[in-house]
Amino acid sequence: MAEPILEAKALEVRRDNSLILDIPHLRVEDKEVLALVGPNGAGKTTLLLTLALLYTPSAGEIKFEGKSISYGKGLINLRRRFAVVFQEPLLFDTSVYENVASGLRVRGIRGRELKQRVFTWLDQFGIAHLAKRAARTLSGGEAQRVTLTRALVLNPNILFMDEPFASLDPPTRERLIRDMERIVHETKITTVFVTHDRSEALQLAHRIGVMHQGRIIQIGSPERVINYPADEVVANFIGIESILPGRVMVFNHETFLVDVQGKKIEVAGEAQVGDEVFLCIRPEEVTLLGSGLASLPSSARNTFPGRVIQIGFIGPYCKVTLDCGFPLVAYITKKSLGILHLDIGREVVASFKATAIHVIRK
Amino acid sequence: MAEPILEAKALEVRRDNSLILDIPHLRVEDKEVLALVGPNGAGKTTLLLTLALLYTPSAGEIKFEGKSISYGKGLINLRRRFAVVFQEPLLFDTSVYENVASGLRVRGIRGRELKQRVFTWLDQFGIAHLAKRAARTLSGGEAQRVTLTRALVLNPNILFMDEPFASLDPPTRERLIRDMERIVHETKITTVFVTHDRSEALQLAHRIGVMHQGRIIQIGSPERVINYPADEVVANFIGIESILPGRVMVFNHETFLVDVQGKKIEVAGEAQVGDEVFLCIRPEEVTLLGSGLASLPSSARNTFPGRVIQIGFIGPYCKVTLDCGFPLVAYITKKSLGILHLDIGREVVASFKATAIHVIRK
Amino acid sequence: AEKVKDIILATTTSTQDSGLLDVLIPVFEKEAGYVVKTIAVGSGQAMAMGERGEADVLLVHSPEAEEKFLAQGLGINRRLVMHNDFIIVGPAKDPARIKGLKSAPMAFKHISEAKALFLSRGDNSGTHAKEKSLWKLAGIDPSTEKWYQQTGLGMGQTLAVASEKGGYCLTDRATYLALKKNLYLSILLQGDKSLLNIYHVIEVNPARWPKVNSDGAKSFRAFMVSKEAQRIIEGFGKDKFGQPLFFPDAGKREEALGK
Amino acid sequence: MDLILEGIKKAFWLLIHMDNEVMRITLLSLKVSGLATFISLALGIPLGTVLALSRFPGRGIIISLVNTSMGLPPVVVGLFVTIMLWRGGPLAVLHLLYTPSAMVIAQTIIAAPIITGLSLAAIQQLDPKLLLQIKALGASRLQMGWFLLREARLPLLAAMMAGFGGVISEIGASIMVGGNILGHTRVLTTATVMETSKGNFDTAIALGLLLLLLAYSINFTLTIIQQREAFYGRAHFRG
Amino acid sequence: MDLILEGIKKAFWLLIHMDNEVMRITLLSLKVSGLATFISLALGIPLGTVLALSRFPGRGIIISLVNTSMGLPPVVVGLFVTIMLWRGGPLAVLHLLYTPSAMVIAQTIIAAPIITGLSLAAIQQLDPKLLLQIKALGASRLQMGWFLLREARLPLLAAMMAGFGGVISEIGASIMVGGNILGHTRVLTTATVMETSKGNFDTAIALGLLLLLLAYSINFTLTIIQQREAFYGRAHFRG
Ligand SMILES: Nc1ncnc2c1ncn2[C@@H]1O[C@H](COP(=O)(O)OP(=O)(O)OP(=O)(O)O)[C@@H](O)[C@H]1O
Ligand SMILES: Nc1ncnc2c1ncn2[C@@H]1O[C@H](COP(=O)(O)OP(=O)(O)OP(=O)(O)O)[C@@H](O)[C@H]1O
Ligand SMILES: [Mg+2]
Ligand SMILES: [Mg+2]
Repeated sequence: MAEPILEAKALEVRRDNSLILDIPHLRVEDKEVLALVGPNGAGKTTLLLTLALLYTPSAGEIKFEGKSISYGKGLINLRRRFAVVFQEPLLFDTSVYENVASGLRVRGIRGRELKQRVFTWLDQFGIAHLAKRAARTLSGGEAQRVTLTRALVLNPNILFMDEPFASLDPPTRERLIRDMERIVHETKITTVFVTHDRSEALQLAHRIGVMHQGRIIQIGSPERVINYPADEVVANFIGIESILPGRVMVFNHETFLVDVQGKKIEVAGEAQVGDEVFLCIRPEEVTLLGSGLASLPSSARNTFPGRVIQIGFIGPYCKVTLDCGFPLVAYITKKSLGILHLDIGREVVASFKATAIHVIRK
Repeated sequence: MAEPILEAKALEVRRDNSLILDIPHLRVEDKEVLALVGPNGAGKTTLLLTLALLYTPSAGEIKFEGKSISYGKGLINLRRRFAVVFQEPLLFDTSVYENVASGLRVRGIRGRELKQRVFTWLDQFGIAHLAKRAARTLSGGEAQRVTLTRALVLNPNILFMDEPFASLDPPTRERLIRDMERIVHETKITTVFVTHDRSEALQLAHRIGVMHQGRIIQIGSPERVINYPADEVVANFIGIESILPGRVMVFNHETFLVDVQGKKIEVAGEAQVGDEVFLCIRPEEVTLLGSGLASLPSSARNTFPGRVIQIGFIGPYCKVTLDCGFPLVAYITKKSLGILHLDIGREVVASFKATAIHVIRK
Repeated sequence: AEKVKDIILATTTSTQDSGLLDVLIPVFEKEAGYVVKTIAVGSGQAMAMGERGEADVLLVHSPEAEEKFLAQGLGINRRLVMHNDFIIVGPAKDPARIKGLKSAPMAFKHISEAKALFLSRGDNSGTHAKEKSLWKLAGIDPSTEKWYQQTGLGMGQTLAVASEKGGYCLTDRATYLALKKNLYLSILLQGDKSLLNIYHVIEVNPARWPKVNSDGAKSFRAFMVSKEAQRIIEGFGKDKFGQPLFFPDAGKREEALGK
Repeated sequence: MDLILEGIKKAFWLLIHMDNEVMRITLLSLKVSGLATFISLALGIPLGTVLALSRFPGRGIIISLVNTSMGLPPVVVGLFVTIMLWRGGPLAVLHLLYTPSAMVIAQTIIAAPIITGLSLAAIQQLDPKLLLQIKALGASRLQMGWFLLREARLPLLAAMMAGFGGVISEIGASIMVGGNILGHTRVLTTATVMETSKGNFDTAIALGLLLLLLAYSINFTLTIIQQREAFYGRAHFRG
Repeated sequence: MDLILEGIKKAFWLLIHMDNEVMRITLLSLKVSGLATFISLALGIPLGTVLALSRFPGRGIIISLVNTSMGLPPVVVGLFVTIMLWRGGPLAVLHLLYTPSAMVIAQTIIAAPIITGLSLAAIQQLDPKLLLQIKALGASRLQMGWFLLREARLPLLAAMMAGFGGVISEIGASIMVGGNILGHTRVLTTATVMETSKGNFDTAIALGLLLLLLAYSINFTLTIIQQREAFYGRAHFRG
């Protein structure tokens, strides 16, 4: 196995006597893109900045290219191989040009080269026309682009970014994510970034690390994390909308029945009777049928009548929340919404297959 | 027509001699929820803060409850009926409790009432345990919640929010949006908010105003704005992924043919031959077929063979970008992805109906 | 009319710095029931305050200026209080060879011929006035000479500068004695009659300045020439320096001094 | 050097015996300069805040006047106040010359611009968006000031220390308007000068040290407050 | 009042005629205090920055010492420097007493703590996250200092003005270590005192006004710089 570019061991960060980061072991492979996700206050920023050698850990060690970091003199030289985009813009009170130039100036780059590099990247982010503007006068999204530019102009070995696309407008955001994907994959910059946007993580990352209460509770490929969430926090966070707590009643060949608030749900797989479990049901796996169609034969093992209690929109789709004795969420197209005449209070039938349920044991 | 709660006329805001806001007329109806969307630097923040009586316009007038605002003494009393959530957290360098209490203190509320109201809202936003913490030590999302709390605890007549949910984690965000929906609809607070998130706007707003270069280029109900984008900026912004520029070739009964980069696309509706148009095609309306199925009879008037050039994920769906001579985007389920064996470079056939295309004339 | 309790006494720094007033004033305040506000400044400033009626009574040692002051009708009841003497001090090496000379103007001539450094107070104080009169007697105008430096400072500081720079200086004996132990200066000439330093008390003319506390001024003037005050003056400084710093002269005629 | 040692010895002696006179002088120093600082704060902070926040014609000139006045020579101030308070002066009726009140006035004239100028800079340094946030909370002008002071408390405390330091150590004005009158207006600085000119260098040094000690204990307290505030939530930005 | 008018007239006269002597005195004031301010900036800003950013045992004590020293009495400083430079003193070999250099030394001792203390507060006032941002850009300690100074330029300019104002107007130390020697070490403040003690109140006022004018023109320039910086992008936060 190749040497990881960054490796953290027994990392702890404390603030005011509370342990806010506790990472027994973490490898960041060379040239990989690692996304950190997790609820607010999980410690994502803390981990990111500790890896970027900006926070000094209370305990543990960080290795860069196999060599253990000592928090003394040489740190500057390492930091100059990194670039960091913070969660807030943190621009200097000077012009946009100077802001973007600042990291290059620090590295002793002057004159034509400086100007050329700065403008190349300002162009890239569509803000060359703002070069002379006072950073204080920028709009939120403009400021965000300046910080991104300020980091990328440095051409770093490792790029650390904390919610880098948060305040960008969707078209710009998509374009930048696409560009970033290209840049990251072409230039193979090792990247660690924090995001709250699942599709961003799915689109850019080779691996996703899910954090909670200062720990990484699951780390792995996007497919793995999505399909096999390690626990309900991950499941909840990664976006499976229906998580039903229940107890295994009967085990019968390759399926078992789980009691969820009095209703029996059939699940494919093995389980011990009496087990406390969470059932995760993806909204896109739930089919809705007009209430008259409930008795038709179907391969869906689970069919529950329910009442529509909420209709929302997720991008171009409709998200329908049902009360079937337990809450259940389904994603359907707008066309189906029309065909089924769905409306708050309407009775429908929800069906989903036994194989479509992911089980988490408590 | 009832009196609008806020009304702006011939509003202009200039900075350093450039006109950054130009609003001939805008009504904010009582109890409505108005979302402002638009690209970065469009002037959303500027409009929001001008309506909140925090920026003094360079020209024009604002009426509140029918009375014209004069930028003199009485402003404080009006401002005390408003609450504003800024784009950045802008917390005071003191405890979380004091931050949330600050607006109430300004209004002379003291003692038990103060404490009780603050804690009620801290609880609501899940940050009661942070009450004593120094605001400087909060994580980004925690800080965001504090600013939301600080505004809502004021129980305002009008609530102004600038990307209020931007740095929240998705579950919290969903919960808060849901809560906000409830609060706003129950208490009927007039709300003006800026967002970059389409589903947020769709979910909360009664009307959406799309801004561009300091102007409101379209304003109306979410349905209207989505289905009849006024121009390509709106269309682009509101999320129709394929916008194809072309020229009307032949007009024939109720359909016409548009030349898009050499390909002919059939569109339902009327047009003049020679018209320059944009065709907007919703990704969810595009069906993908294995290349062998292209010759089957279908009600889809447009069928184009193409090559997959990109696969991405939007929430639980796959976004497939094709090159059919022109770029085309389709949303499909993961199941279909498997069935069609889709992969970068693969040949497929895309089909969409002539009625599914929205036409914008240049 | 109600009795005004405050008396503003404008005096030279030498009377305050020597500590004499610290002894005299409390006695007077206790006896007469006045509060004396002693403003210790250069004689020039003291007279200027008198001139504008900003002081009630003056205790100064600049006879020529005082006479002019009276002649202008600004002051009344000028009384001789005491004297001490000026001395010429300088570095022990005595580059201008003035030691042994009897006449102060003569010594000044020597200094000017040797172009030896001389430090002048240059602040219109009594001492400065005396020094100028001595240069006049010697027939020399040193003001543009390089070796003649003006400090514009009080006596103590001028002495300190003279000491550091190894220059000559005209000083009153009291200040010199008080500072002696930190100075590299020796007495090189003393005892010449022209070196007398005579202090007078003058009431500011209430006819010119009605706001002046003339009762208080009168009372202070009377006290300064009283037996009691004169006795205190006579004894002052003996314990500390082994010699008196001032000689009481109340009732004497000015011309009779030093004989 | 021996003089300094003697001075230190004498200072200890003075401190231990703390005779009435020294006590009184010390207290007066404290009272006069404390009061002057207090008045300067009351005047300077609001003025600095207003100058920082409002825009009106002539503002630039006022600011440069304030900034210049951070260097008002105490002697000039002393002379000016003296002339004003003289019997022949326009404010003669107040009968304030050679009283502690006159000293407070003169010292206020010295300290107020320092505090105004530094407050101005402290407030201007704040993020202008914070002003909007405060306004958005519905704060009145006064409340706004209060919020801003809380945000700028570190440099304001420094301003306070600079102002107090400036006047407690000042001599030119005190001696001129106070007159260094024993038991009335003698303060530590004027006493120090007097003792120096008397040649009592050791006493002068002792009084000087006493003055330093006094200033130290006050500014030490303020520093503790200041640094506790500074640590508040920032302790971990190290490395 | 008439005196003040006379003083103003005289000041004009002095300005118009600007005889050699007044010229020389004015220039010397400027040179001495300018140099002292410059040295104090060179010492004080780095020291203030280091104190603001690093954590080490004894730091609190140093800070309170610095803060206290913002009020170092010029007389005490003067006395101390004099004793050091005396013939009998430890630094006698330098032969500096009663030279402009001695005045620069004394004034530096006065101004350096002011500038240090105010720089410290100015830097501490910055958002601590900004420090992280600067570090993240790979800045060395020195470069970091440079960034911070740029961010804190408003209060630092105020600090500079306070420091310069403090020394150009200072008298106690200048008179003691300089000696007010005509043509050598006489500066505007010592000349003002001298004229006062000569009773030439009008000349004293005129010199005082000249001093003010000098300080004004310098601080006016600095203020213009400061306020131009302050306006930079903040002009519209009004209302
Ligand atoms: N001084 C402190 N005392 C106690 N807890 C602290 C302190 N400083 C930070 N924390 C806590 O550490 C946790 C981790 O913070 P961090 O900024 O890493 O979160 P995050 O995962 O980036 O969250 P977000 O998504 O909201 O940005 C937060 O809950 C924060 O409140
Ligand atoms: N002083 C100024 N000079 C010129 N342009 C300015 C000035 N101040 C602001 N602007 C511009 O005004 C425009 C509107 O800014 P505003 O903050 O309202 O944008 P926004 O729509 O909120 O954008 P975002 O989504 O990025 O927050 C921006 O392009 C901004 O750069
Ligand atoms: Mg964070
Ligand atoms: Mg904005």
